[in-house]
Amino acid sequence: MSSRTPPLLELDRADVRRARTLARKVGKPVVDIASRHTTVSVERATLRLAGLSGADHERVPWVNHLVDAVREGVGLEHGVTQPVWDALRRGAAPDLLTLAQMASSRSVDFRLPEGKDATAAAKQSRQAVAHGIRTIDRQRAARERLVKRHGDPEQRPWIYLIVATGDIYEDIPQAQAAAREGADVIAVIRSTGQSLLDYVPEGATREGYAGTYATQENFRLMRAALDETSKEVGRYIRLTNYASGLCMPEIAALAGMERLDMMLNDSMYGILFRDINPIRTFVDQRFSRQVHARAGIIINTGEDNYLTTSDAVEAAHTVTVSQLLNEYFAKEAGLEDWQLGLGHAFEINPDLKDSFRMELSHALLARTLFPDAPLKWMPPTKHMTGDVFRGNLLDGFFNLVGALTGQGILLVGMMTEAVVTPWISDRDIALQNVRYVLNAAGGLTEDFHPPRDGFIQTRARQVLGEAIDLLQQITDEPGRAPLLEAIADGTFGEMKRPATAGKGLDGVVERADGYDNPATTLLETGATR
Amino acid sequence: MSSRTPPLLELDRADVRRARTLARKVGKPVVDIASRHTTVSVERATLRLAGLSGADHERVPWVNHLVDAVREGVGLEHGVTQPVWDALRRGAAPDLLTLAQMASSRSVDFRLPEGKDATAAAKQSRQAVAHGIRTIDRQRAARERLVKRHGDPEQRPWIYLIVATGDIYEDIPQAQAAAREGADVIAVIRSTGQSLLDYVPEGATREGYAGTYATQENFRLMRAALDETSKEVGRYIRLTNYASGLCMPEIAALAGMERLDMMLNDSMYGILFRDINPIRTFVDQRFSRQVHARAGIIINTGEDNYLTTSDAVEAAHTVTVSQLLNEYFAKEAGLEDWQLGLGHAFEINPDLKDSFRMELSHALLARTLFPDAPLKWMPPTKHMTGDVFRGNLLDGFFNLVGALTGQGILLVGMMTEAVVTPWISDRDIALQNVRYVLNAAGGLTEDFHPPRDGFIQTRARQVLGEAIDLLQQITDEPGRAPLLEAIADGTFGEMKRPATAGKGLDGVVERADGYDNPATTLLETGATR
Amino acid sequence: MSAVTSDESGVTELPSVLRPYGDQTGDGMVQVSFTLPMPNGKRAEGAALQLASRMGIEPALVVHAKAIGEGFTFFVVYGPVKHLVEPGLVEVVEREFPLLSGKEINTAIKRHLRRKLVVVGACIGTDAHTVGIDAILNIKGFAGEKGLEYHREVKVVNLGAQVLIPELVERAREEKADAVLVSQVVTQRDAHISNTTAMSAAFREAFPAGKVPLLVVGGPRFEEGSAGSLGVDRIFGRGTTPGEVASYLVHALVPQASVSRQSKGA
Amino acid sequence: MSAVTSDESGVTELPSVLRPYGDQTGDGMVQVSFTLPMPNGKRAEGAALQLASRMGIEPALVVHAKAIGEGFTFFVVYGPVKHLVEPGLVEVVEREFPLLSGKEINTAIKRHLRRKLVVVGACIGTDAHTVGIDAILNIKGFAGEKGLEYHREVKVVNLGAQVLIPELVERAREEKADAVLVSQVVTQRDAHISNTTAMSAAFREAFPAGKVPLLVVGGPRFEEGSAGSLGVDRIFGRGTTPGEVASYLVHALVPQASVSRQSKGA
Ligand code: B12
Ligand code: B12
Ligand SMILES: Cc1ncc(COP(=O)(O)O)c(C=O)c1O
Ligand SMILES: Cc1ncc(COP(=O)(O)O)c(C=O)c1O
Repeated sequence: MSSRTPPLLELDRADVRRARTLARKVGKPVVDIASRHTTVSVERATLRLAGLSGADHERVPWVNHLVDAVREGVGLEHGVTQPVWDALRRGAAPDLLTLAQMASSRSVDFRLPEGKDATAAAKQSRQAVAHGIRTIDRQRAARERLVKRHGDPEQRPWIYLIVATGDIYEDIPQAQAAAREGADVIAVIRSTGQSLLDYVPEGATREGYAGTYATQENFRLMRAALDETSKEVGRYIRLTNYASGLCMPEIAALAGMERLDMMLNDSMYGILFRDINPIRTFVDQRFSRQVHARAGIIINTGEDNYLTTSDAVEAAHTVTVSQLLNEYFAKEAGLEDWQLGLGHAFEINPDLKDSFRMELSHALLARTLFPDAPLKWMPPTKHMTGDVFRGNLLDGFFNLVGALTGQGILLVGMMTEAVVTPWISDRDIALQNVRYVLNAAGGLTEDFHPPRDGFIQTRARQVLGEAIDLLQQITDEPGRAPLLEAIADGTFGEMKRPATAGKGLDGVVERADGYDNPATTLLETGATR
Repeated sequence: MSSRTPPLLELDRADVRRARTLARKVGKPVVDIASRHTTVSVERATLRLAGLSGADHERVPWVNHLVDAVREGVGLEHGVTQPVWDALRRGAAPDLLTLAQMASSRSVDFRLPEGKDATAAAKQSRQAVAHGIRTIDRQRAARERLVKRHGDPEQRPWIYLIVATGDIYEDIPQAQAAAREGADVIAVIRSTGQSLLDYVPEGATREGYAGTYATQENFRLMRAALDETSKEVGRYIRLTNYASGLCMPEIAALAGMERLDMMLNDSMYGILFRDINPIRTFVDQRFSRQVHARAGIIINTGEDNYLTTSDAVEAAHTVTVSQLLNEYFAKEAGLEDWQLGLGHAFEINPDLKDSFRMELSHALLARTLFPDAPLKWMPPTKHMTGDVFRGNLLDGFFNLVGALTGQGILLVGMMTEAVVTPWISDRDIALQNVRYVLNAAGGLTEDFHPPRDGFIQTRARQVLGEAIDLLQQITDEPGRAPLLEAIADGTFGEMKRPATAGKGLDGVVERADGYDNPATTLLETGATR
Repeated sequence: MSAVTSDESGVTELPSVLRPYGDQTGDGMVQVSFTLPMPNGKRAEGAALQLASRMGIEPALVVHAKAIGEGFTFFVVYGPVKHLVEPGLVEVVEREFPLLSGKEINTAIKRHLRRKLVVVGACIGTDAHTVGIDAILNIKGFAGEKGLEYHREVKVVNLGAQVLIPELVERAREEKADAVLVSQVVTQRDAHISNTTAMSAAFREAFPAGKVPLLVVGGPRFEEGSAGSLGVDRIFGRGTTPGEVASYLVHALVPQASVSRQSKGA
Repeated sequence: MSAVTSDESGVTELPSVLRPYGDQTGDGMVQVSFTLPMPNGKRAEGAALQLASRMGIEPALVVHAKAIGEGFTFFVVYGPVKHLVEPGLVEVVEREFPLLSGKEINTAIKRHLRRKLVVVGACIGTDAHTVGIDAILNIKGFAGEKGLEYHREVKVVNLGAQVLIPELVERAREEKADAVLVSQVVTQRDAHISNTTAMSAAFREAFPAGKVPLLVVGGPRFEEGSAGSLGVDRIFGRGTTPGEVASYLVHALVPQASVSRQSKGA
């Protein structure tokens, strides 16, 4: 972390407190709703933690078969584990995998155990799931060990680079090359559309579009390759992937077990940009964040995305509001400050007078509001054009803001943003750009002192004020969960998403009174068995 | 001029005074030497002011023929005008041009007039030369009128762009295009080697190497074209060319008569980088600067060049010393502060830690030492490579220093610096770069406050200290003009140039007691007749 | 379909052949960059020159060569290209319809179609880039022009992103769509091409010949002139404005109106 | 002269053909930019595509088109180039001499030449770029290596810049130069080529055959392999170090020494 957290903005502390209080007020009802529901993906994630993996010959994962069969048989209101371990206890199959295989042809009858049967099923399922949780714990310890051995990057911000060939075997050497050239964090961009698959693909994959499928095997291959490179370059190279989407809980579980280090996980991205049902999203999000909290994974939120559909000046305060909500939801799920890679982006029209200073002001606002979070600073995308020479220049000024405002994670911008997914040379040019700016100009923080009530302070206060007003407005919305109303109204990213529509709605199930999920219990209590 | 001259460095006023005193001490003996000599080019310039122009069929200018003939006949110790107007009075030829033509075949006998003849010749030559001086005065007034009509650029720094096709007819549309895209000053780079020609080429030219010949007609054509463009774009577009070289006095005279607005004119560039004899240079320089002073032309000095042969960190103080000397020589020749485009450059190795801040420090030092001079800020050249993407980035950070330190004139850097003389597209990309930086980040001056005794202040003080030490050392050199010794020792740009060698030495003539030059008289007294 | 012209009207003042321009007429100068999967060194530099020469750059200068990892080298090359450019041979797709004002559009539809013109829009496949199609359809519009929704006589059904092709065909049928507008922004591995051809095939299968709605695709990276091979009626590229699209729809679907203006336009 | 090899030693692991690499093996992707002397518009874009296609880029995408003034348009084009690169056909000019240490150089000259080796250096024509030749000749050197002056057994006469050819020939004769080293940095309108050929012609005219000093030119923009056509013995390019030059001189002028090491080197 940058040793110095610049107290440059002189925000009114009362305003900051007020903003947080409002965020809690807006977020709490949604957490309550999330706690009263489960989803097919939460249940599948639980089975994955219990050790069920693999897929049939059509690549449909066994967890999907089993959850679907249970749902058809007895419903998911009590969770998937009760009927499943009850069936195992009853000897319907010798093990979980066989049970799932039999269930895929609907040759198992499930029932909801009661009394002692229920207690026994609960106990055995908890044992099974605890196994997965301990794998996560072990991976977290392994990460801590490796970081100690190889070391953290020397500088802040950490340099975050994306790889997106669609083919894990092309991704690997590119990621390794990038790390050798200075990348601290590698993100493997996911194949477009994966987030809408209601299952997690299996195995090593070579056929993604504009990204590579997120699979357990791809996670494993890349993490192993980067472990080697970490040794070679003498610093621990972090690996990132995307949790967002219909399988958020499962991917979070896989990431924890395969030692990914950061995960894209936003409370609203799926809703707004993927038209995933809001309830589905909030339920999945809470579970996935509990997993990330346990795994010591840093989450990356997606506020940058809003600025691709809304204007970055007019909608600046929506970013702040979303950051406050992401913070609230994250802490509620057990994440700590150092795990909050809250997002924001350099997306103001560069032709605007003083656009660079406005970026500075917005970036400082985030820095000041969340002094202990490793903010993730996202590069220009919307105003990038096919003029790659200009593109590299803009990226340089983006990097300068990153350095001047003490950002934690710098997502490296590419000059070809408006043209193609990054080429190998684009990454190289981009890293050279970052190195120049951090090395030659990074120390400029010493000389950067926005004066009291100057342009930068004034703008930051204005944005914070607008954020407070918006939060206030949201709390004034009707209904039990005003945030859901606000999302339905198009408050964020100009997307209107009612809670009664969207993809994955049919995978949402209201919990019955006897609902049991040993994963949730282990995560919420911190227990290991 | 930037409304605000940042007092950011807190230099010790006594140090600054000391530096100036030393510069005067070093410069004065050289001025004395310059006042005791004339050169062939000073005499030719005088004839040009008196209206003699054109060349023979081999393109040898008539002024060269006439000066050479006089020199052969009676020597130049008394100046060229006495023998020439004496010959005219004696009816050797009906007019100056015919006289020169006759002199070229050595069919005129010159003598040194005495008594009344001498007085009459002096009077008539003064009348003739005063004509040229009044042309210069009229052009200066015309410039003032046009600036009033079309306006000055809206922003500081003024944007200075070079054109260098070698063909005046390709230069013109390129210059006009550049002005439309935002250039405030157009410099037509001169054909390589012209500065070593001991005559000024004639007419419109299409065959330069890496630049276009500086000729009176090329000056006229370009100025006329830019006058049109000034009208079109609603701001007065300034035109620059190069005085330096063996014909410095003549080119200065032509520039004054053709209304150029700025001229490259350095007290030592010709000596160091063109191996022109030091005495020749100082004599020519003094005369040319007197002309520039009269013409209201802004001079541009060449300190940037030193940093291409010396290291920009180690030799930073030599730039300061040269600026102080250029200032002294300029003021002695009658130039005012607003005419002193003192040079400095962004030439520190960009891979050096904190290189950008060191550039800021050096640029601020110049700004603080010369608060009323329109400093000329030169782009990176030495550390530019064939990586044009990186090149455009470096130029962006160069532009940022220009904006942050209130430079007066920004010479626009080109991404192809290490590859070719600029292409039309390079200029366009470069201007776009400048526009972005000035517009988006220019206001950052508000937030830029190097702290007391921080990196930037400390470095600036160090450089000033080293400059004072060097000036002190120079004054300690032996001989009547220690500066000449220092130049001979390789103090500047690591070039050793003894006063007894170098090109153009044979064109230097010690003045006799009766030496008369009406141009010098008119320039020094400010008289118009 | 679009009128392809090679008329010389626009080129009369242009020479019949010309070359790229660096800083002198006819110098032919170009800049090229690429990566070769070879370790940096003399052989790689030679290979870069070989490629440049095969591209017609001669003499080519490798002005920058930089190793990327161990097996790759990035090059920047400058030089004159020997090829000539013949502007006269360029087939310019001229706009084949007049640009109409909002009022003209409404009037034309009202008078000549006598019902609302129905447009169904979507991003298909897994493409979630809606900014482009929204720019065309939503009231908010683009580049200062209001989107299609703004026109009283146009009914817009915007299905949003990630619409499956069967779903799109079904909705088009339900809504009795006159035109189907589809956006495709992701182009990696030619996703836009396969999605578009699949889409047009589905429509041609689902509707009787002559009853297929007008098929329009748009996005920043379609090749001009490829509408035919994609099986659609028209392509709109980078920087399209809603007014252009509305005018085209009237031209293509409201024949009277377009005839009555044709003379003045284009 | 320099040994041209096309041995496969360096390429054994390389495939016999390969293509530029964007983000996938074999994708052939390149980036190109150039300006056409045409007003921006559809025709100019078509002309840009025409040129790209003549360069072998297909399909080419014009990703950026910007008017420069009225009569010019700047383009950025991306796309796959259809040409193949054949590394095996690249003629690599291998260093034809072993690299010697400073001590080896002095010893070789002392033992086998038995007098100082005399080198005359200059920038000729109007070229005033001395940094390059100084880097080779002056003690200060380049890239951490001392320049030729540093060697006890080498006598260096550095004439500086803007030396006229007759002057250079004269000095070479006076000094009984073993080698003449000339730098040329300015290349606009091929100034470096005409200056170099004029120089070599002058030497061949002034000296009897077999007595011409070794002629060496250097500068960042000479084409490799053009020494022959320029009439000089060797060219040194971008990034040359003084050690390379000294070793070459010993190799070319002190035959014994170079033979005694040859086996180990190159
Ligand atoms: C905004 C944006 C996003 C937003 C989209 C938000 C939204 N609701 O649309 C978010 C953040 C969600 C996003 C996500 C992704 N994106 Co995106 N994104 C962009 C970005 C920055 C701008 C696109 C844009 O909005 N342009 C502005 C609009 C107005 O222009 P337009 O789309 O060209 O539309 C105009 C014309 O083309 C035409 N038009 C377009 N469609 C139609 C349709 C019709 C019928 C008509 C008539 C006209 C028409 O009219 C419009 C107005 O003139 C570009 C980079 C860039 N600067 O271009 C990348 C870019 C398009 N994205 C890209 C990628 C890869 C993705 C991801 C797949 C990455 C990943 N793997 O996670 C994801 C997933 C999205 C998906 N599956 O589609 C790549 C595509 C690469 C390629 N060529 O294949 C780009 C180029 C970035 C890059 N270099 O990698 N992205
Ligand atoms: C420094 C410099 C200057 C300095 C020169 C100072 C000096 N005493 O040398 C000054 C400021 C005086 C100058 C002036 C001009 N310059 Co200049 N300058 C440069 C610059 C920035 C760096 C050149 C350099 O020093 N490189 C470092 C040295 C170490 O590299 P090198 O020369 O390549 O040498 C190495 C090898 O090539 C080789 N080598 C070179 N020579 C020899 C000789 C032998 C025998 C051997 C064995 C090896 C060898 O070994 C060296 C070490 O590795 C370049 C731009 C750039 N970044 O490249 C422009 C550049 C070379 N200049 C250029 C121009 C046009 C000029 C001017 C003509 C402009 C004008 N019209 O006023 C003037 C006039 C100079 C003239 N007539 O020659 C152009 C040339 C364009 C072209 N390709 O034709 C360039 C490329 C800038 C540009 N883009 O316009 N310049
Ligand atoms: C928070 C977050 N999640 C996910 C994604 C990508 O999601 P998808 O795989 O749905 O394209 C993004 C996009 O950059 C994001 O910001
Ligand atoms: C002060 C000065 N004069 C002249 C020149 C150019 O001189 P020449 O024409 O001798 O190359 C320069 C070079 O940039 C310069 O800085």
